Amino acid sequence: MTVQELPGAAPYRPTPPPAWKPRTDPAPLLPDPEPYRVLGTDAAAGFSPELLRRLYAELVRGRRYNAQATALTKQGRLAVYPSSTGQEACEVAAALVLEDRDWLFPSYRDTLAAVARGLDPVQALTLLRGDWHTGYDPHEHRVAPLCTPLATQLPHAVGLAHAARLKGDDVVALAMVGDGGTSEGDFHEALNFAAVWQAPVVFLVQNNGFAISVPLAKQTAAPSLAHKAVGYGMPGRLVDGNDAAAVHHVLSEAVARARRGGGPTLVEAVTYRIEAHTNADDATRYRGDSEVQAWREHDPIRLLEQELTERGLLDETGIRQAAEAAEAMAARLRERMNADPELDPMDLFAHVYAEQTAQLREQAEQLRAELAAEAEGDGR
Amino acid sequence: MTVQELPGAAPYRPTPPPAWKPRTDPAPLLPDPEPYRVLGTDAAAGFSPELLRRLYAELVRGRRYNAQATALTKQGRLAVYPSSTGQEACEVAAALVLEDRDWLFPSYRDTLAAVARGLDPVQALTLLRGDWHTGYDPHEHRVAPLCTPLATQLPHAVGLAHAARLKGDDVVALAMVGDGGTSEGDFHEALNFAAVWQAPVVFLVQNNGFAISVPLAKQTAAPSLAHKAVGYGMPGRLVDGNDAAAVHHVLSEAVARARRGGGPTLVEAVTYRIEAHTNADDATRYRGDSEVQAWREHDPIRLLEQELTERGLLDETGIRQAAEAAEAMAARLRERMNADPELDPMDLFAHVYAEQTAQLREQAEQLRAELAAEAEGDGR
Amino acid sequence: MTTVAAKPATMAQALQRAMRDAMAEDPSVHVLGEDVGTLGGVFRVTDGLAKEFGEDRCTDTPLAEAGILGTAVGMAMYGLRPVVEMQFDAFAYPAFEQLISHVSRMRNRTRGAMPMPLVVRVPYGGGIGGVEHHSDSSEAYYMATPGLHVVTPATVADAYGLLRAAIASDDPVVFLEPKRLYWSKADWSPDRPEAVEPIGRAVVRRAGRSATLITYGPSLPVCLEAAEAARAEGWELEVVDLRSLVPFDDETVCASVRRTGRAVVVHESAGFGGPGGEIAARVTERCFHHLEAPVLRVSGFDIPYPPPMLERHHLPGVDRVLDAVARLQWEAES
Amino acid sequence: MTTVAAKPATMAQALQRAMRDAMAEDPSVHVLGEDVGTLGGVFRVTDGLAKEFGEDRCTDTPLAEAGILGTAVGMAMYGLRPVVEMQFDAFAYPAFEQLISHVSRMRNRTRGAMPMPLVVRVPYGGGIGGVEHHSDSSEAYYMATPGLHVVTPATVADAYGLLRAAIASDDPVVFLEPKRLYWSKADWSPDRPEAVEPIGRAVVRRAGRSATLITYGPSLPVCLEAAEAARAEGWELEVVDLRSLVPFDDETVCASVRRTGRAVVVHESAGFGGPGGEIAARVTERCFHHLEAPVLRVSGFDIPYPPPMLERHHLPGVDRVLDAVARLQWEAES
Ligand SMILES: Cc1ncc(C[n+]2csc(CCOP(=O)(O)OP(=O)(O)O)c2C)c(N)n1
Ligand SMILES: Cc1ncc(C[n+]2csc(CCOP(=O)(O)OP(=O)(O)O)c2C)c(N)n1
Ligand SMILES: [Mg+2]
Ligand SMILES: [Mg+2]
Repeated sequence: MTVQELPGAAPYRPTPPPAWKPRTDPAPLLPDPEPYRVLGTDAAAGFSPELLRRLYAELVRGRRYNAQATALTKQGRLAVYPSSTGQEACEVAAALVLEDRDWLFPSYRDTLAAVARGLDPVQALTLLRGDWHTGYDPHEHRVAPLCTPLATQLPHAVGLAHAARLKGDDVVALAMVGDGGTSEGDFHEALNFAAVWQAPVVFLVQNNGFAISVPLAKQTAAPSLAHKAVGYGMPGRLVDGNDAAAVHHVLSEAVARARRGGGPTLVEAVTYRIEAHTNADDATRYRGDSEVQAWREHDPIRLLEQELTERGLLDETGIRQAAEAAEAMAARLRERMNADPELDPMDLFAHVYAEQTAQLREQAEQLRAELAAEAEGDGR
Repeated sequence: MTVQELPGAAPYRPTPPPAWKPRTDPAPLLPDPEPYRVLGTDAAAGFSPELLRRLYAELVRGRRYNAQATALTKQGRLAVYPSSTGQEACEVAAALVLEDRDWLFPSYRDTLAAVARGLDPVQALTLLRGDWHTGYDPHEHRVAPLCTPLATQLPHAVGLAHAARLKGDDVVALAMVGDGGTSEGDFHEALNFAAVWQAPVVFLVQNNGFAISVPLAKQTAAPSLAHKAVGYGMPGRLVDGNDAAAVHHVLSEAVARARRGGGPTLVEAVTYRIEAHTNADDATRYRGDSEVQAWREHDPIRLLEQELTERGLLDETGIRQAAEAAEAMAARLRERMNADPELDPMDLFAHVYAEQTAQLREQAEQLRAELAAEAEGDGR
Repeated sequence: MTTVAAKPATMAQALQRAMRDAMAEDPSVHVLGEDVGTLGGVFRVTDGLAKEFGEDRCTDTPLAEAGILGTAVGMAMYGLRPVVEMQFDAFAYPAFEQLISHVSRMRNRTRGAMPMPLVVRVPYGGGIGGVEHHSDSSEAYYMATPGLHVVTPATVADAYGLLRAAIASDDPVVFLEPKRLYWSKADWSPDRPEAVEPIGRAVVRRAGRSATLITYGPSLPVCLEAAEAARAEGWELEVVDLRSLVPFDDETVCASVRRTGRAVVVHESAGFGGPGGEIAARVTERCFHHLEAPVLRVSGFDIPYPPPMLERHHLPGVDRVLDAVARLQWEAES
Repeated sequence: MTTVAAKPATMAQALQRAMRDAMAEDPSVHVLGEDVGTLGGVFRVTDGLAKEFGEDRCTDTPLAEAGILGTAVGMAMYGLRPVVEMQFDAFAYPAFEQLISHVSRMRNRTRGAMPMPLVVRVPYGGGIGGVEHHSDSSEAYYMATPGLHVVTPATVADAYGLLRAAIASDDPVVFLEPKRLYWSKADWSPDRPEAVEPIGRAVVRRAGRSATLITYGPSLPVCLEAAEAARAEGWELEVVDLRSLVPFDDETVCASVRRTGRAVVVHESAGFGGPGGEIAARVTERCFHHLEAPVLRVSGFDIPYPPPMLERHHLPGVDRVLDAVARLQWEAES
C-alpha cells in the first residue's frame, strides 16, 4: 500500500500514537535515594521490643553459626563455606518475615537464612559437606534447594508463587540473590514474569559489594540495583542491609503487599561481605583492609545492640544469654558435624528417576560388584 | 566473631552504610512520560527540508518494498516475509542516522533498515528466499547478519562497539529489537554490559504492540520499555515511532552521544505492526480490526506527507516522483527475484570451517556421488 | 488395533487432544509458552485449550524461554504438572541451563523429595522449508543429559499415546515433535483405553529378516519407504521405531538385530556426536557376534542446518538409506 | 623432545603462559570472563594478565555468561580474537544459545565473510571435590555441534601447545581444561618453537599390542596407570590421547585399533549419549574386520554428577578400566 492509497485525503492533524495510553505511574516504583534506616533514628521507637530482641538473639546466633561453619572447613568437615558474616541482618530478617506456609528460595550463600527459618543446620550444610546435594526435604520447611547456578532460583520462586495463587493459597515466595546475580538473564526474566503475572514474590538482593572479586562498579552502572524494579513495573526498595529492623520492616511490607495481591517487590539491601568469597578465596588479592574496617564499624549486631542497650531493652545479662545460646548452638553443631555422615554409594542410582531404568539397574549392579570386590580386597 | 569481640565499646551513633555514596542521579535517565513527537508540532520547524524530503522518499520506497516482498511470498519467491509495513519510520531512520563506518544490527524483521542503509535488496532477502542464510558480506555495508534468535544480536552490537572503542575508532553500533525481544535474558545482559563498559551503542526497541500474537500487556508491566534504561544506568528515550522526524532526531542524539563517549542509550519507538506477524500468520485470531484502523490513521507516511504539503515542501509532482521511484525499485526487485537463484549443493561443506576437515571432505564426496547418480538417473 | 470410531486426524490434532484430555482429567496440568493461548501456538498444537480451560491453564508467557522453563520448575515444585512449549528447536537453547542444571537433577538432588513432573514440548527437525534456527535436530543434547526422558512420536496414534504418558510421568520428559509430521494424517480414535503408550518401548513397524533399520520420529516414513523400495533389491528390511530415546529399549532393538545380523541407524540429526553413535555402539556391544557387518549410520551431514533450498541434500532420504543397506557386506552372505 | 631450559610447571601455569605469549604477540587477543582480571581467575589461570596487559586486554566482566560470549562474538566481528573463560563447566550453559546459534555458525552463515576466531575456555570434569554444578563433563554437547572445534589437553606441554593453536585458529574452539589436572606438573619449556600443537591430531602416549585404550583429558593419567597395572596380567595396552574431539583423528585411532584388534574408550562423561558412543561407532565402522571384540566403553554412570564424597565411585578408575579390558573376549585369542 502506498500513501496515495490511504483512505481519505481530508485535512489531517497529527495525534499521538493511538496505543499511547498513559501507563503505570513510575514515581511510586522508584526507590528512595538513600537506603531506609531504622536503628538510631526516630523510626526505631515504632518497633516492638520483642521483635528487636528476637532479631538480636538471631543475629548473635547467626554470627556464631557463620564462625562455626568457617571453622569446620578448616577442620576438613565442610568442603567449602561461603560465609554470610556481616550479612546476618538480611539472612535473619528474610527468614523471620515469612509465615510457615511461605517459601524461601536461598542462594548458595544463604544457609543461615534457611537455618533461621528452622532448618536443621546439619541438613542445611549437607551440600557444603559434600555427602549429598540438598540435605533436606524442601517441603518440610518450605525452603527450596540452596541454589548454586546464580539467579536460576528466581524464576522458580515466581513459578511457585504463581502456582500457589492459581490454587487459591495465600502463599508468598521470598527469593534471595546477590548483586552479581542481578546481571544474569534469569534475574531479568524472573522479575518480568513476576510483574506480568503479579505473582506474590519478594526479591531480596543482598548487595554485599562483590561477586567473588568483582566490585559493584564493574557489575552495574545503575543508580542502585533497586532502580531495576521500575523497568519491570514493580516497586524498588532500598534498605540498609545491616540494619536488621529496617530490613525486617521493608521485607514485611513487601511480603504483606504480595500476600494481599499487590504483586512483587524488588528490595536491595546494601550490606558488605566481611569475609572472603569462601574459605578458599583470598580477598586480599582484590580489596583493601580499610574498606572492610569501615564496614566492621557498621556491623549489624553492633547497630542493634546499641539501640537496645540505649533504650534499656538489653543489659549485660541479655548480651551474655544471647552469646551463651549461640555458643550452645555452635557446640551442638560442631559435635554433630564431627561425626562422619553415613554414605551409601548405591544412592547414586536411587533417585535419578521415579522408577529405576534397566540401564541404571545394570550400572548399579556393576558398582555393587565393584564395591564387593573392593571390600574383599580390603579383607585380604 | 561475636559482637563482644568487636573493637571498642565506645558510645556509638549509627551511620548510613559506608558504601553508600550517592550514585548516578536517576532523573536524567528517565524517559519523558509521553513519546516525543515532531510532525505537526512546533518542533518541526527546526528540521531541514532536505532531511524531511529524504525521509519521505525513503518511507514511500520502504512501504513499496514491504508490499513487494509480501507479494513475492504469494508468488512462492520468498519462503516467508515478516513485513515492517507501518514501521517504516523506524526502519528508515535507523539506517539514516548512521555514518558509513557505523554498524547496524538488525533483527529478522529489519531487512528494510538494511536496504535503506544501502544493502542490495536481493541480498537482504536471501535468508527469506532460502538459498542461503546471510546473503551478503556483513563487512561491506557494516550490517550484521539478520538475526532470528531474538535479542541475541544485542550483545554482539555491544561487543563490536566496545572493540571499536578499544581500537580507537569512533564507530557506533545501532541494534534493533522488538518489544517481545526485550523479555529475553540477552536483552538484559547486553544493556548491562553496554552501560558498564560505556560502549557506543544505541538500542532501538520497536514496540509494535505484538510479539506474534502476544500483546504488550502480556509482555511487560513496565510504565514503558524505555523505563528499563534506568536499571542499567543509561538514558531511556520514548519516541513516536511513526513520526520519522522524531525518530530520526532521537536516534541522532543517541548516536552523537555514543560517538562522543557518552555511552549507550535505550530508545523505545512506539509503533504498530500493521500486517500479520508474517505472511504465514493469521492476525485475526488475536486482534480486532479497529485497532489496526486506528493505527492506519497514524500512518508514518501520512504524517510526514501532511507536514511537507502543509509547509509547501511537497506537491503533487513530488508525491508522484516518490511513488514512481518506489515503483521502479519494486519492478527491479520483482524482476530480479523472479530469477531462480543459483544453487550449489556443495556449498553445504564450503564454509563450516576455515579448512575443510577430512570428515567433511568425505561427506562432500558422498553428496557429490549422490548428485552424480541423481543426474544420471535424470538423464536416463 | 480397533478402528471403531476412528477418523482421520493429523499428528498436531492428536497432540492437541492429548493435552486436552490430560487437562480435563487432571486440574494440575498447565500449558505455558509463547503464543500457546489465544493463537493456539504457531503450529496450532494448543488450539482451543485457552478457550476451554481459561488463560490460567493455558498461558501466553512473555518471550523468554529460560523464564518459561524456570517458572515451570517452580510450578512443578508446588505440585502442578506444567507442559511447556518451546516454539522451535533452536529457541529451546536459552532454557538450556534450567533444563540441565535444574529440571534433570531436581529429583536426584533432593533424594526424591522434589520430583519434576514436567513436559518440555519441542518441535524439532527439518524438511519444512524453515529459515535458519527453525530446523535443528537437538536430540543429542537431551540424550546426553541424565535425568531426562526423551521421547519422540512418529505416528498420529503415538503422538497421542506418548504425550499422555509424558504428562502422566513423574519425571521430566523432553517431548520432541517432528515438525514435518505435524500434518501427517491417520485414521485414529483417541477413545481407545489402550491409547496411553508406556514410555521406553520401541516397536517393530515392519518385519523383515535381511537387516534392521533403527530409526525414530521424522525418519520413520523415510525408512518405511526405503524398506518398501528395498524389496526390489531382494532385501526384506525390518524397521524399528525407537519412540523413546531415553530410556532406550535395548531389548526390542537387539532382538531385531540378532534376528537380522545387520543394522543401519537412520536419523536427521548430524552424524558426529549424534544419537546414531550411541545406538550403534550399544547395539554392537550387545550383538557383536550376531553382526555380519558394522552397524552403519545414515544421518544429516556434520554441518549447520542448511537453508531451505538446500535442505533436501542434507536430509537422509530413501536413496541414502538404500546405499547404506547396500554397504552391509552382503558378499559375506553368499 | 628437547628438555633444554625445561622447568617444572603446572598445567595452569602452562595455560597462563599460552595466553600471555599469544597476547604479547598479537594485540588482537583479548581475555574476558568473570574474575579473570584482578583475581586472575578462580583457578589462577589468567593470573597476571590484567597487570601485564591492562584491564582492556584482560577484562573482569559482569556476571552473565551469555553476555560474555555474546559480546565476545561482537568483538570477533570487529577483528579481535577473544578468549573467553567460563568459570566452571555448568556455568557455560547460560551461554549455550550464543554458542550453538551464533558462534558455531557465523562463518558458515556468512559464506566465510565473518569468521569467529574465538576460544571458549571451559574448566571441566570432576575429581576435585566440587559441590554440585562444579564437576560436569559437558563435551558431548559441544561435540554434537557442527562448526566448533573441541580440544582438550591432558599434559602440561599440550596445555600450552593446544591453547596457542586454539587462539591462533580462525575458527571457534571450545577448549576443555581438565580441572583435576590444573595442578599436575611436568618439566616443560615454553620456549620450544615446536610448542604449538596443530589441532586435530591424536597421539599414542604408550605403545602396546594387546588392546587400545582411547581416551582424553582427565582420563589419560587413569589409562596410563591402568596400562602399567595391566602388564601384571600380561596385557600390553596402547594408550591413545585424542587431544582433539573435533576434528577427530580417525587415522591415528584406527591405525592403533587395527594393530591391536581390541579397544576400550575411557572418559569421565556419562556413557549414554556421551563421546564414547561416537568413538566406538566410528572405530567399528572403520575397523570392523580387525576387531576381536566389540569396542567397549568405560565412563561415568548415567547419573547427575555425584556429591564430592561419592564421586570416586562414579569416576572411571584403574579397576574399571581393567575390568573392561578383561571383557575383551581374550578366549578368542587362544
Ligand atoms: C551461572 C553461574 N555463573 C557463575 C557462578 C560462579 N560463582 C559462584 S558465586 C559467584 C559470585 C556471586 O556473586 P553475588 O551474586 O554478588 O553473590 P555473593 O557471592 O556476593 O553472595 C560466582 C561468579 C555460578 N555459581 N553460577
Ligand atoms: C529466542 C527466540 N524465541 C522465539 C522465537 C520465535 N519468534 C520469532 S518472532 C517472535 C516474536 C517477536 O516479537 P518482537 O520481539 O516484538 O518482534 P516483532 O516480531 O514484533 O518485530 C517469536 C516469538 C525466536 N525467533 N527466537
Ligand atoms: Mg555479592
Ligand atoms: Mg513486536
